[in-house]
Amino acid sequence: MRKLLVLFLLAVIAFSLYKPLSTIEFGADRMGSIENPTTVGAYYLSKTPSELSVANVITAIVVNYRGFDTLGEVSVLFLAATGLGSILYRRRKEGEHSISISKPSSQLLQAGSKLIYPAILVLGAYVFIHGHLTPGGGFQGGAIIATGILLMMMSYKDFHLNHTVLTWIESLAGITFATIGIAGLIVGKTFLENFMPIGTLNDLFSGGIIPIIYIAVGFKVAAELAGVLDTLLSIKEK
Amino acid sequence: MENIDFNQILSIAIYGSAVGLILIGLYAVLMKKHLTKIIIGLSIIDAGIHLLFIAIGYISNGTSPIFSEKGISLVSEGTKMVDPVPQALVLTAIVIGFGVTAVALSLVIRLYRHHQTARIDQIKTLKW
Amino acid sequence: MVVSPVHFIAVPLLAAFLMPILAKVNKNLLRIVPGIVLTYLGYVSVVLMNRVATEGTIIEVLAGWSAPWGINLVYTPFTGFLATLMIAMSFLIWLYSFKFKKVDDEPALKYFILQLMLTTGSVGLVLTGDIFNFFVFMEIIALSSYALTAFYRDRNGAEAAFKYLLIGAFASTLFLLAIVLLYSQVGTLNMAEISVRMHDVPTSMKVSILVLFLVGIGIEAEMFPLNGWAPDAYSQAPSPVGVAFAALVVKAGVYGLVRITYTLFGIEGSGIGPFLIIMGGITLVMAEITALKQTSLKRMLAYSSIGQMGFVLIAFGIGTHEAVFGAIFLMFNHAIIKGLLFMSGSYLVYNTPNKEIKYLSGYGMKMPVISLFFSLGALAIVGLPPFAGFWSKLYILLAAADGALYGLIALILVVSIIEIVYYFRVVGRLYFGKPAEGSIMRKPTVGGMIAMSILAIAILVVGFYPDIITGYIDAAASSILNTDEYIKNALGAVNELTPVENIIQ
Amino acid sequence: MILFTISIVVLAVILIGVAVYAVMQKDLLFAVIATGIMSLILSVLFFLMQAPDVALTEAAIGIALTTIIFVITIRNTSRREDEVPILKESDASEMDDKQKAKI
Amino acid sequence: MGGAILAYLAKRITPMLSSIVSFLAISSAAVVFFTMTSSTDVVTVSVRNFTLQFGLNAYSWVFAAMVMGISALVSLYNIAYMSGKDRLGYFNLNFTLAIMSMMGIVFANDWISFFIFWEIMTWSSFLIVVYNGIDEGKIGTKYMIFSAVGGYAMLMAIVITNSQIDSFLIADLINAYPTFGHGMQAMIGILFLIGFSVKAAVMPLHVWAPRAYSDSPMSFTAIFSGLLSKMGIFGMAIMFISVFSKASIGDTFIYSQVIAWLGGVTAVMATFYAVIQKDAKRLLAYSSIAQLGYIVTGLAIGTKLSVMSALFLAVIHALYKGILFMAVGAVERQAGSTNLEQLGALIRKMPWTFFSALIAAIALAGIPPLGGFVGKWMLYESMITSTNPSHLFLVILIFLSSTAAFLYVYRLLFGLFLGQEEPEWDHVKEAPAPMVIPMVLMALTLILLGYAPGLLFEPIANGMEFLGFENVGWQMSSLSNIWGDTVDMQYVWGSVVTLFVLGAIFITIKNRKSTRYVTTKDIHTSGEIPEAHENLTYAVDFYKPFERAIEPVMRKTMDFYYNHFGNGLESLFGFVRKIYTGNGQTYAMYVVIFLVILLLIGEQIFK
Repeated sequence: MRKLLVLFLLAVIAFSLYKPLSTIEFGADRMGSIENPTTVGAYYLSKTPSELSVANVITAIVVNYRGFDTLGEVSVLFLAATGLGSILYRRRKEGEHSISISKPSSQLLQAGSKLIYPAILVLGAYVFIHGHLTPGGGFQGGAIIATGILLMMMSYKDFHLNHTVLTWIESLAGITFATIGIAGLIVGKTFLENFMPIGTLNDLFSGGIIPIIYIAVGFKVAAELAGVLDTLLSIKEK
Repeated sequence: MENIDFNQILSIAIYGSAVGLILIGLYAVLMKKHLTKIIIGLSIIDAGIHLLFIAIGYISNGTSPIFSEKGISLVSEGTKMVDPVPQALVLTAIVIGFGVTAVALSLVIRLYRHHQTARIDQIKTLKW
Repeated sequence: MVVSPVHFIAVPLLAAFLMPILAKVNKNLLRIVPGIVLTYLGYVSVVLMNRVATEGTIIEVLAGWSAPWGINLVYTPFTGFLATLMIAMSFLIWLYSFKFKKVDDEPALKYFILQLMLTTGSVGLVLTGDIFNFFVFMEIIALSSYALTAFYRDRNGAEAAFKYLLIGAFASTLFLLAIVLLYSQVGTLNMAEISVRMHDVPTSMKVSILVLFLVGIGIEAEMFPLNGWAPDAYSQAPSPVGVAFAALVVKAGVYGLVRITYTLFGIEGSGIGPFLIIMGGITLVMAEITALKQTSLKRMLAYSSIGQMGFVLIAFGIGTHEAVFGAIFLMFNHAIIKGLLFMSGSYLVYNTPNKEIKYLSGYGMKMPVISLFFSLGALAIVGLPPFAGFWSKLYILLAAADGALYGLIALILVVSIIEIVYYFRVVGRLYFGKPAEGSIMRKPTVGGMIAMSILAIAILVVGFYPDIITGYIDAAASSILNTDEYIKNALGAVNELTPVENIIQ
Repeated sequence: MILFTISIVVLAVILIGVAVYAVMQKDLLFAVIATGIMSLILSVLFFLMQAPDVALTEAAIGIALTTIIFVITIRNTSRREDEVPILKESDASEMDDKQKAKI
Repeated sequence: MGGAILAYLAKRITPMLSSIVSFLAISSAAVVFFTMTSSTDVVTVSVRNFTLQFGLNAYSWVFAAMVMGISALVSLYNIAYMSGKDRLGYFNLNFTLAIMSMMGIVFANDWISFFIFWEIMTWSSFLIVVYNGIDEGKIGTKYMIFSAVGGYAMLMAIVITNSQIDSFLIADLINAYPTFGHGMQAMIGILFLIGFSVKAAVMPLHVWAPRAYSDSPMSFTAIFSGLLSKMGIFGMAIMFISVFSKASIGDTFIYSQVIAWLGGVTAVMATFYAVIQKDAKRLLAYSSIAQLGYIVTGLAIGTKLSVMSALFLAVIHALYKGILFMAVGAVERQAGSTNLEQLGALIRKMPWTFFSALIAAIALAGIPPLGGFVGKWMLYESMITSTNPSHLFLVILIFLSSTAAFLYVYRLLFGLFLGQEEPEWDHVKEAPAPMVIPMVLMALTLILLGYAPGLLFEPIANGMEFLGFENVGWQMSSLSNIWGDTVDMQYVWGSVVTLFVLGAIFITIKNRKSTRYVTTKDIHTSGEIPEAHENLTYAVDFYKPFERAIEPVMRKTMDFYYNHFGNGLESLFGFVRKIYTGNGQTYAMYVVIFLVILLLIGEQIFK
């Protein structure tokens, strides 16, 4: 009975979604011309190389045009980490240590992880440092680094993150982001506005504050995700 | 071969799979009793919407919105770049979705600790 | 550095990021920092409110890209009023919870961060002029609310938080879906720009988008069939968080509903007005009926809160200047009165099993001040003169009468009677009989007393002299109703996309 | 173009199939792994649709991190969806108290 | 006048920490009031887009004087009555607020301030009703529900009025009322009448009154029944005389008739209930309702004479019911009980109390020399001379009830003060001076008004002229009847007072004789010694035969229906709230169902 009802509801939703979607032609150009933009997308494409000198338009959007969103997004992750900590917090008694849930892993995995771990970290760093040039950026790089840390946590039972360091990284990165934003206000421009030389397109040092912010975001995301994983992994097994 | 409308097929495939993901996710949320399964359902819905958004930004034969060495010249050549805005937004949405999933799962762990079950119909001490 | 609306978001975020480090330095700093931040923001609000009253709407351009290209913050009299209200309430909540969890070290630190982020999210949501940014702030509110609801690590807290999360995830999903469809049609995310381009969107598409938005934001605004999460979350969250829900989260939800229906779609001529009236009416009736049967005080307050939101929806649905005035006034009143009720109520039921009302007999003698505050709140919220709640109710009724909606007036008044019954049951019980043996009264903290006193004084002052606030509310009501003005201000002169002259036909 | 179309269609079909499997599978571990595979396919689709940034994000977050936190959750709760609750609600509360006492 | 209002407003911030403060506040306000009545300026307070007006006119002066005079006396009584009870601050705050708000109602020139003070009066009196904490506050809740129904009906009428004429002024409504359509006239009229009827305890809306009156502290009940209920009368008079009479007669006639009959029925039923009560407080409570019934009838008939009689009765009723409640309060405080079957023979222990109660009782029963007689006389006369034949039946009802009133008045006096003396009550002493003085003063006022009713007719006549009657005649101390004869009160007074004094002496002596040597425990019935706990005084089953006679009428009270209605609603609500099942998935289902419904019908409702 319930199943029938749900299927009926789903059918109606499918139909109602189909109707509007059928009017949106797949692959059609809705942006308008770049020379005379009628949508924000086209405008961003037309302005990014000249005004910001950033090769990756998406980075430009994420960090600059819609940098405010990213600030919020970073806050969401920060909140998730904080909330997770508060939800899963348990008072520890004397002599009780958090135990990683993973069973001792094989020698092969341990050796492999040790080998790969630095490589992953470097890859992550590369991804967010070159965020304004190539695909990728702070979020992707941060996530990759977190994955590397995860690998280590899974392979080595006694691999522990230093919480103080994590907190410092996380906070400092967040503060950097916010401070750069406020610095824009201080120098007489608007919040998060670029106040540094933009350099030339496709240069590593181009795009003004964009790479700096993205690197801060990278560190922050990495620290937060690692924190989340650490909290989850250190749950005492039932 | 010429009279096959690729766009038609593509639109059915992409929109269809996006809507399909949304519906499958919804089904899981509404019918499955296990909390973890419900959250899987939620993340499937999210995935469907992300796919839909990217599909809406896509332009046939477009390129990714990254300027290569040739730089601005690409624009004038007539090759189009796909709309970058949906991509930026989906990027944000994915990260936010991850945050929500993490919090949700931590709640599942907590609920399991308290109730010794993860079935949603067993967890209703608060009602009326 | 000139005071500007972006301080509302940047400063608390900076503080929130700073707080984990500060906690390593000194634990007490963490309790103080939110107070300092909120005091500063209070100062900012005062300055900006004065500026907006003299110079009109303030537009804050972010990242150097003016609308519609970048995100901007729009500080109209309406959004400014709400932001000021939220900051003030957050400050009081901070005072109230200053000693919160004194013994418990680590999560207490997180509590202050979460609470600060909740404030940031709500204020940001109100101020932003961009629909996707709106979504991001909605998520900030949601995540901090989930974490705060489950803050007491007991089974019920987690259960309430999970329900909230499940429904809240629906809200954000539907909202995102609506943004997807909207973007495909108008190609922009700025709300003013969307409003301009909305005329070209085909009707069926428009309706689909509207429905998705309505359901998504209706969940946050506690519209009837969508509000299953609300009573659980209200009643299981720590009491300062309950206050925050009533004063910030719901207000943000209602703001969103209003912004979307009024500015994006336009309320005149569409069926949105009657729809809001009907949904508000159903919400009101259902919530009050359920509240009547509650045995737990906090749950009762929660349902009552939902009912008040239904009332606000009705008023916004009527849509005349007078009605919107009443609605905003009611939002203000609801924030301060429900704040007082939650604060004093949670002291009353602090040690009673299950927070049940029936154990409250005779508390009026043992906790005279707290009981007095609670009674004051109860009198005010049911709209008895001369307290604050009366004026808002009066204005909404006047607006309904002007629209010849006599049935609606009767409905509102009948529901008010139900409201009176359950509130006065509690008040009667407070002043009756002897308290049960061994019931331990919890002594309120100094900060809590100050916060409650301020709220009580506010209720009395607004009740006796409503003109202290009506000027601001009038301006707010005009600003929400005047969509053209909003568009003109938000898009400004430097609009290459749609020249301003074309917007104002 | 043909290749592009075919690959997208094939991927879309697999995508749906994997999603259905994820929902229907009673063993949650498999379901979660299916979700991971779904993310992988999604990531490829994003890449094909000229969204490398999103693809990278989906790969890093969707495939690795989300899957991992799901796995951790399953480790901490129950693995099978159709598990019969061992305890009734009243017992659960007692159990809860005992647990609290223990900790 | 502004000074007076300021004085009342200033009182609010006075911390009412003792009864004395409240007495001082009220009496000083009274002094201010009586010395400053000559000025007639209007105080306006503006709130956003409308102004609140306060001012005094000839009509409201009557009520203002009544409120101020009586409440000043009662607050003096209050000092002694409440001494030794806890939470005095709480009580006195509300006590003062209630009195202040009554003044506010009387002064109000517009409906908003009228309503504001009306509601303040309601909730402050509610807080006093729950003060004693009897019956888990259920009575208080019931009172509040009915008051809310009334208050909100009034509020609805007010806002509708405003939507029609864009003004809140009472005067504007009076002028504009005839221009409304029939439906509008009916709606506004009925809503206002419901609002006022609740406070005036007219029949179907009276169920809150008996318990609320009897359960609150007596010093407040004196105000509650004497003055608070008169606010309903105050409003009703405005409606009937000023508002309705100017409208086309066809419609309003019906309301007036309905209300008149309701008033009559109220009077009869409440009198019957009063007769069978065993508790003095309860008895007086029902009696109040009955008396209010007369007044309402008088107003509703709407002729010059009947309105005059109603207003006259209203003032007199405030006086004598105030005395009676205070007397019962004094007994309660001194003897610790108000049960008519247990108490007795307090006459020698509390002579002053008895004296005032006796005067009040005579006035209540309408026995000639006192004010009650004058009022009732005029009421009968107005009904008999009325052009409407149905009033002849009405007069029978009223007559029936006032005859029955003798019964309960006698029972009250007998049960409390006369009858057999019992050792149990030997310790009872006369009440302290602050309690006795107000009672005696008010009793003397009653006598004075009986002697010279014209003292009261003058302001009432002025007030009625203000309301819209023309040439309201009155004489200082005589009444004229339909046949043109005049009855000079001096002669009536002279002749009756002799009889009365003789009778009083006779009764006293008789009672002394019969009670001197016998106590309850000494009664022997047929040689059997009754059980010790069996109370066999006359006061038990006093009106048993009468009770039996009226039993069929009483069996199902209105209360019964209301309770059933309430219970039914509650169980319906209990069913409805099952929607919140507690299952998160179900909530999610609601969301999806709602979404689907909107998607399906969206095109129709949103254009």
